[in-house]
Amino acid sequence: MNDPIILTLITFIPAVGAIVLMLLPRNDQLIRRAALIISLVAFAFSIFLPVNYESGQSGFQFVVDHPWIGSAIHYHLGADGISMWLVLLTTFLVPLSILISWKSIHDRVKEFFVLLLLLETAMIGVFVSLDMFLFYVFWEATLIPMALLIGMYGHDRRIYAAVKFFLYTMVASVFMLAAIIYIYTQTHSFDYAVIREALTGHSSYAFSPAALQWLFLGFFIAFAVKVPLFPFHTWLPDAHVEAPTAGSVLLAAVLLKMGTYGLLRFNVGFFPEQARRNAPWIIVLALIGIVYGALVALVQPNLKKLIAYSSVSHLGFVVLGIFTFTQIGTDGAVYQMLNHGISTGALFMLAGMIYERKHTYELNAYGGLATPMPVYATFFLVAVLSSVGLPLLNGFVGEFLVLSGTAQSGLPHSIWYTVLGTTGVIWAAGYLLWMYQRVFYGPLRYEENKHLPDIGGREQISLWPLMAMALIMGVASPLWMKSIHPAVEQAVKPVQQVHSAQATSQQ
Amino acid sequence: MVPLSWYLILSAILFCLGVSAFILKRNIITIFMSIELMLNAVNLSFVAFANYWHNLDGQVFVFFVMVVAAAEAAVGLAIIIAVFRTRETLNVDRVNLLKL
Amino acid sequence: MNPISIVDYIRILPELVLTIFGIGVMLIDPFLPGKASRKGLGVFSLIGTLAAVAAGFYQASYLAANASFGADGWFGMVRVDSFSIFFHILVPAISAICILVSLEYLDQQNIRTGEYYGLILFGTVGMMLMSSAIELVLIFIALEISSISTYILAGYRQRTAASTESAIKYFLLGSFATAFFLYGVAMMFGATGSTNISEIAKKLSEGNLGSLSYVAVALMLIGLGFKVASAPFHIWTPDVYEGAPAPIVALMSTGPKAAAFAVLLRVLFSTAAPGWFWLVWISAAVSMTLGNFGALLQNNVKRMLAYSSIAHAGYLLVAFAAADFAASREAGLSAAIFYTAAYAFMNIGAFAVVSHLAGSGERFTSIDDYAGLSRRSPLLAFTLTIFMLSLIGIPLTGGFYAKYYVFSAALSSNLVWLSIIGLVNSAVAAYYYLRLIIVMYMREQTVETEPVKVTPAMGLALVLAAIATIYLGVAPNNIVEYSKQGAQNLLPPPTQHAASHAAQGQ
Amino acid sequence: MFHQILFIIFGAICIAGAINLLIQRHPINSALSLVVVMGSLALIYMLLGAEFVAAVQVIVYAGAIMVLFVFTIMLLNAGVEERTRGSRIALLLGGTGVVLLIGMIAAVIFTNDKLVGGVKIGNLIPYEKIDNTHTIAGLLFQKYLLPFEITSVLILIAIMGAVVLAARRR
Amino acid sequence: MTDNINLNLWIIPLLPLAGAAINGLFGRHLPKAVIKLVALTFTGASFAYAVWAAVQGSHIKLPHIETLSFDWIVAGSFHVPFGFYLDQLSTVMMLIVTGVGFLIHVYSVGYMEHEGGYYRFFAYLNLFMFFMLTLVLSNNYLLMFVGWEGVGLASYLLIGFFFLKDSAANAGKKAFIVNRIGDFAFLIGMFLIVKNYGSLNFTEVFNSISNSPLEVGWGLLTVVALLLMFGATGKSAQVPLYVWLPDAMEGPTPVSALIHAATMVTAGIYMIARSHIIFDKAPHALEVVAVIGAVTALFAATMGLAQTDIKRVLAYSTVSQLGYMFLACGVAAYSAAIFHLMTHAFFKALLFLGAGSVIHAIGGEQDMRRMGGLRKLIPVTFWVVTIATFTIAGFPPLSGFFSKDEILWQAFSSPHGGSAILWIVGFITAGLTSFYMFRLWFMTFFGELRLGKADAGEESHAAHAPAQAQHAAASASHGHGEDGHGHGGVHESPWIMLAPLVILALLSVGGGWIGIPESMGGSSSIGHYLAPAVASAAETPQPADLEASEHSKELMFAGFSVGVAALGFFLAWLLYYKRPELPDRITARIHGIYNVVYHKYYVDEGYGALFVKPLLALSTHVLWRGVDQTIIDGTVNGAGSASKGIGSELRRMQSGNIRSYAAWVAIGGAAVVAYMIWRGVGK
Repeated sequence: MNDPIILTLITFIPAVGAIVLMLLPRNDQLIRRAALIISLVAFAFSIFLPVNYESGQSGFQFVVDHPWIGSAIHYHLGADGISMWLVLLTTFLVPLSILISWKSIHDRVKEFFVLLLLLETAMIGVFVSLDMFLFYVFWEATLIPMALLIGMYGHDRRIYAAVKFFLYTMVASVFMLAAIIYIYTQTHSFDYAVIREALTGHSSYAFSPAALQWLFLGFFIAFAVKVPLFPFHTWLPDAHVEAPTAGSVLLAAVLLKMGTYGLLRFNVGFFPEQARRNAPWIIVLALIGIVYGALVALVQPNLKKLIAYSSVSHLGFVVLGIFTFTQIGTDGAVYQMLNHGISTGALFMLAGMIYERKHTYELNAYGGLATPMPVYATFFLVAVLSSVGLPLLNGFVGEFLVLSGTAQSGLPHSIWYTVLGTTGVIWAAGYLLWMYQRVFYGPLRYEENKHLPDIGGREQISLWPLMAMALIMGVASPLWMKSIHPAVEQAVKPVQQVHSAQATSQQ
Repeated sequence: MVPLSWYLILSAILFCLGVSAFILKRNIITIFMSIELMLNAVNLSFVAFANYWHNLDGQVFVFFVMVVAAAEAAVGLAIIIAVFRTRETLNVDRVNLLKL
Repeated sequence: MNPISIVDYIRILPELVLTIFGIGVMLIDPFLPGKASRKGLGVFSLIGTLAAVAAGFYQASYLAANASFGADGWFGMVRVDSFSIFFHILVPAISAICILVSLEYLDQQNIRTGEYYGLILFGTVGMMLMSSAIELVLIFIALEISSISTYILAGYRQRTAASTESAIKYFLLGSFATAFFLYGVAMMFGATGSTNISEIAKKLSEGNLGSLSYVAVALMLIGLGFKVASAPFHIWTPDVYEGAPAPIVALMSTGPKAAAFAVLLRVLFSTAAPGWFWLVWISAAVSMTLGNFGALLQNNVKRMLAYSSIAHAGYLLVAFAAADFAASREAGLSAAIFYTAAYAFMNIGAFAVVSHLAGSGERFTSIDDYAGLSRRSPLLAFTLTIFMLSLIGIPLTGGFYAKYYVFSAALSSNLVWLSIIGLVNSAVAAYYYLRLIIVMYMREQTVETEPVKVTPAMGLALVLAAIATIYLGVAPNNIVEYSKQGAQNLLPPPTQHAASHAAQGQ
Repeated sequence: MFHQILFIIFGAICIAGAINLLIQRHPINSALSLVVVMGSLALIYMLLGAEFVAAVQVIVYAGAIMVLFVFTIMLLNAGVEERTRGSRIALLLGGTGVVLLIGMIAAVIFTNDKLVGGVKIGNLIPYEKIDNTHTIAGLLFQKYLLPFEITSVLILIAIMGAVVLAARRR
Repeated sequence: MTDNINLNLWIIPLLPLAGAAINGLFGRHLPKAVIKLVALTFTGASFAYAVWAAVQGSHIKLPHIETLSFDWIVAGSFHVPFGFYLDQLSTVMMLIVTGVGFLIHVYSVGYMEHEGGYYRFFAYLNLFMFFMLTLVLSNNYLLMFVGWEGVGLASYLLIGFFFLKDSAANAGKKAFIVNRIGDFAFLIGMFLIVKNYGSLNFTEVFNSISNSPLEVGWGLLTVVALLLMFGATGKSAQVPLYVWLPDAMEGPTPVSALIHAATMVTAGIYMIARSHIIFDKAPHALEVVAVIGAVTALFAATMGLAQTDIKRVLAYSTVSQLGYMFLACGVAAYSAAIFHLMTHAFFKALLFLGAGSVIHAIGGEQDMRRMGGLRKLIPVTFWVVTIATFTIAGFPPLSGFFSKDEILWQAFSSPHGGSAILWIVGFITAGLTSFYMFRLWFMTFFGELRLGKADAGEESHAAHAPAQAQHAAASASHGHGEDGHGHGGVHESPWIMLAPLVILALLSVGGGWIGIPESMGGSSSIGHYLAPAVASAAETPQPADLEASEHSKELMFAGFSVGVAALGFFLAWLLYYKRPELPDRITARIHGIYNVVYHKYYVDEGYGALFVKPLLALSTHVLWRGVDQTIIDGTVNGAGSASKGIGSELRRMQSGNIRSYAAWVAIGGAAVVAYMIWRGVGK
């Protein structure tokens, strides 16, 4: 038993904590505190990862591997530069989500925090699983707590939204399950590395190109829905609008990343050739997502819907970056995943704060809030700017690298992809600033808003870490990049090789 | 000498008449009788095959079928009585409370 | 010379135990006052079922000690191998949970007859025999024992129209199907001259199959297809389940069904029956589709679960189809065996909740009656959620692993389309199972229902079923292993059969 | 030849009885038609050398079971069948199904000459002629002992069922 | 001449940032005095440090490059450091930014005295300084882009400083978005640079490019150059992206002076000058730059003719002057551009501050039609504005004369696309500039004060009125606006405001003397100073014999310029002093054209109708309601209801009738048997 236990700890502390919560008496305050402590403990443990991570190394670290069911299914965890940061993002955001739900959740408090912690375990599990079966287990396991969070604590149309969220994802993941099982039946393994070896063609397993294409699509559809990529995105606005704040935060910040993470880890990792071949239309979808999401966000009358559509747009960048298969673009995509988690997480938290006060997300109900709530307005502005991609804040680094990578990718018409993608920066400024203006600037539109209390200490405490991260990540990206880089290199290298092979064969 | 197929055809005809009766009759008791008819048809096949194979297992089988048929009859008629008590009718077309 | 050795009695030990307890019930019942609750009897029969489970385990250990135990006994009537022992443990366990659920139910419905438990016990005898019988005569009789006892139990609330209607429908259609099965047996006898599975297998594998044997298989498929509620012979299921008493539905949707699948496995695989592949394929596809789409619109939970059971029969048949290929025969068979167990626990758990909530006269079986259940009884809501998730096929539940196992077998033999149909179906199915979860957790109570108080017995039943469901999802190793052994036992000794099938597949 | 004539006669009676069962609208008439079928079958069993089965057929089936039927008909005072429309699907599908079934089974039986068509049966095998019942008894109490004993459970169930369902409750 | 000396250039931008951080984070709880102190100290220190660095810079070899020990972005071989770059160009820019910036800070202390959000204002202003200094000091395009975007942000915040006014908020947003459109091109330009040169560091990129041959057609370099130029048109308010600048006047006047006149808007010029190596290799791009500059100069000047808002006149004037600088860049006369940039920074800042002083004095009124006769009332302001006006009009020996003249001369004579047409356009613009500036001068300071009088012009341009009324209402109701000082009577501004004016006036007068061309006996020292940084590599030294004739020609052209400036002065005098009723008659005569000009050629409206409205309509009706809700969700929900439909159809099997169930079994059974027979026979 020399396996490092750290990943297991991080993954299951929240779940164990959830069980503890279940056993605690129904004392709301006690439960809140306990939940916060548990999540902080998980976060504290996760700090261990980057501290002890050997960033020069590619490949997975902190690996645990035990047989679980039969000989094929293993309890196999590991983290590389990509997943480690996503784990950290998760553990980082959950305590904040708990803080943000401190007061807004007052009914069925226990269930809420239990679900939240279970969700955390599942999300972390998704990122650290190196066994496809285990991955799928965690993948699906995120579904239930999230759907329940939306459905139990959401707003008016919560049930519709929860069902839509659940079914959309469920239907899509079924295809991934089929693909996973099919691969298993051919390779008799669920192990990431083994499958990768088998699929990338250095072994005796014979997968026909057609089979590979179908498998690729099977994975792709599951992840594309999760991302969500146009045209599979319509569950997102509904889910966000109805979800409670913490749900929205985690949904946007982490759950969507599962999709992009999957695309990178599996679609690109397993199927370099197919990824290459399918890249043009996927990129087109991503670009449509960027522009489309932004344009639709522009005209949303509802704050959360607007942020939701902005996520569609932002995640388009991530997908774009991944499918450029350039080191720089994919680096940027990974970074952008983290950024989006921070900035959109902050936006949703801020939206939740105003909702607590006014119980509406309609932009029309606001206007001129900068006067009664200056501190809030300032935080909001920073979040908006981070989302807009202002240099020195986090969003810019990712977007720049992604677009730069797009320009460099050897794909045909890559320059036009770049141009279209870059329009995203204009749109983002448009819809976010317009939203900001409608909420905060101008004369106070409603007299009763005059006495809205500004945000208090707890709320500030939950926002400061995000603000700080937005700035640090905007200024000191190499801290992250040095571990992301080797991992990405490993992911995209086969694709680049495929590409160069094709190039040479064409000559 | 009677060819085996004659017995089998007779059996098949009886079986299918039983099926038809099941489908066409309205009275529950009659429907139940048509099941008995089907079982009889099966028995005929068994006996014929037993003869054909010179194997008495077929006849033993028939014996067991009869036992089962008797048990079924007892239970079936009890159920029919219970139905009649709750519905006051023996017409199957009126026993359609549960549907869709 | 006594040709019947003591080992032969061990071969039917669980059945014997149950029969003795059943007779005990019959003997005690008359001495109880007419109006008295039959809870004591229930506990007595519960002990019986547990004893039967223990006997099953004893058989397992006995088999592990002496391999010869797995040979045919009772003049080639029964064979107690891993396959049968699997069901010898599963079926009484199901009955035990069913009895636990019934303890309270009978009082609630004001049923004061001990025959109820007797029928369950005797029915269980039939179901267990179905799995160990290797002679069509015994299979037939066992089948009838289990069927007839469930016919009666279905009509047990004989003063309600729904219950009697359920019974008569079940009875008439069941007998109708039995006649087909029997006709098939006759044809098989005609084609092979024997009613013993091994003999038949030998004859069939010798080749020179007349089309009579095909007709025989077809007719038996009709009969057994009816028993397992697979399309197009599923049609009785919703009506019967809706009308029958809820604990009985719990039983008959699991126990007899598992047993019937066991028989189907014996009949199709131990005999190496020919030609059925596409039938099963189509039946699987149609069952899944009809079941799931039919369930979409149901507002009655029992009826919804009935449709769901049709769908699950479909999933199970996928494993059958997969097992037709040499490459995935063992996987397919063990998947099928595993599935029966997984399905049994999640479904019986679900019906346990349904029966608990139904209240006296089973008035509250509509989905709306479940609104706000999470507030009224978190335990019920939570366990029902587990069962629903398992029925959907969410990981870490038995339902998921079973489904995964089935589809992995199917994909190993390249049954891609069937798998896709199945997986898409399971996604569709998520909708109606989810509806129940939604109603419990996300809606507020609107209908005034009876207060729910979970009695210890009910709690135990729920927890057991839930634990079993989770266990099968989290650590299915042992069960999978056992089902694999069962699968190997099921197959006839290797002959040229494999070759002939390999040629036949797709 | 004699056998054939007898078979044709009793076969025809069987079919006629079955058809009569179908077309009679009063259950009692149907029941009587069924008795006729069973009786003729018993004779056909005799033709096949199955005396034991023939006897049991008369005693159990025609005797016990049919009496039970008639008794129930009387008990419930069942009258002439109503002409309800019922289900048209039943007629349509069922009719087709039945026609198909009979046609196909017949086709199999006739086309399967290899197996059955050519074999003429009816010549009773000597040892069976001598002690058919005896042999059956032997089978029943040795090879078929377990099923035989298990049948008792079945019958017990049937009794319980009848008691539970038909008895008027206290 | 040591090279390894470390100037710690990062301190220069970081000082204002520290000020911004202190004021921004804690300013709410600090007394005003501390806020002022912090703001002034940090900018002042920055200025002082910049001067020191400039002095040091003269001792070391330029360009001097410093990189901080940690990178900003690393992705594989692609590095972006936090690196600073000091050469002659950035020295000049740095000094302008810190110097003018400091002065304006000082001015603001007085100007903003009575406004709410004092700390906010200074935090923003300091933040702006930080970004602007980052912009001019960075050693790579990306860090430059940081400043580029950052000044945009600061501009957004400062324009929208009076956010209670919708117009201010709108203007801020418009500025940011229009700038973003330019940035979009800038970004793509950078992507192309990274793609082709693998780096964004000036040294590396320029080294690679200077080795490549002159591009004859429309190749990569031209494209890159055009993209960069398009980026510059956004920041420097050139056609077609100038539209944000006039609206930006919603911001407090010091902001207009600092950001929208002296510094930020010149970032585009700086960027082109900085990238001159690229432009030099792409003559087509240069041509485009020149044309855009010329067009903007003229176009904006005409719009300036008809404006009545004092700040808007100055805004158009700024656009027009920036056009000059663009024009200079377009003929590869970068040092001329930077020279004009510098003088413009002085006199335009002065003009704005002066205008601010005027506005301050008369209680927030900005409409020139209501001013007049202020000469006596606010004499100091009058005099400094007078200096500035004469400077911008180009009268010698004021600084504007030298710098503008240099541009005009280069436009004509530059070997890189100089032409008579460009000169004529510039020449006409000079006339127009003179005219509208003196119009402003006369209207403001001469005649009689018309404050509070509704004049005829007001009604004839009623279209404008509601907007203004709205401003007034918005400001009045919240006591937060610029005119909320609440002390009656016209009064001179306090000395803390006047002192910077005076200093700027001195600079306006004398600032040009460092660039007196050789033809006028000067040494053109700024040109020589900047030469190492911006001299075009392709620039061929002019033959000595040609120089003499060139000099005389240059003098002649200078004469023309002065002449046309004088003509402008005369016309303005005639129309707005001598016969003030004439303008109305003339406008009535040419009502159509006047209206067009008055409404700024309807460009804003055109953009609105062409882009904004269709885009919003498209997004709402086609994309959101159409694609999202109808098509995609419709499909999804349709699939759902279709499933239910199928379900309800399938349920009809379940008729509840036993006989029909049996029939199903029978038909199913028949099918099964049929299939098996077929199998059996086929066997």
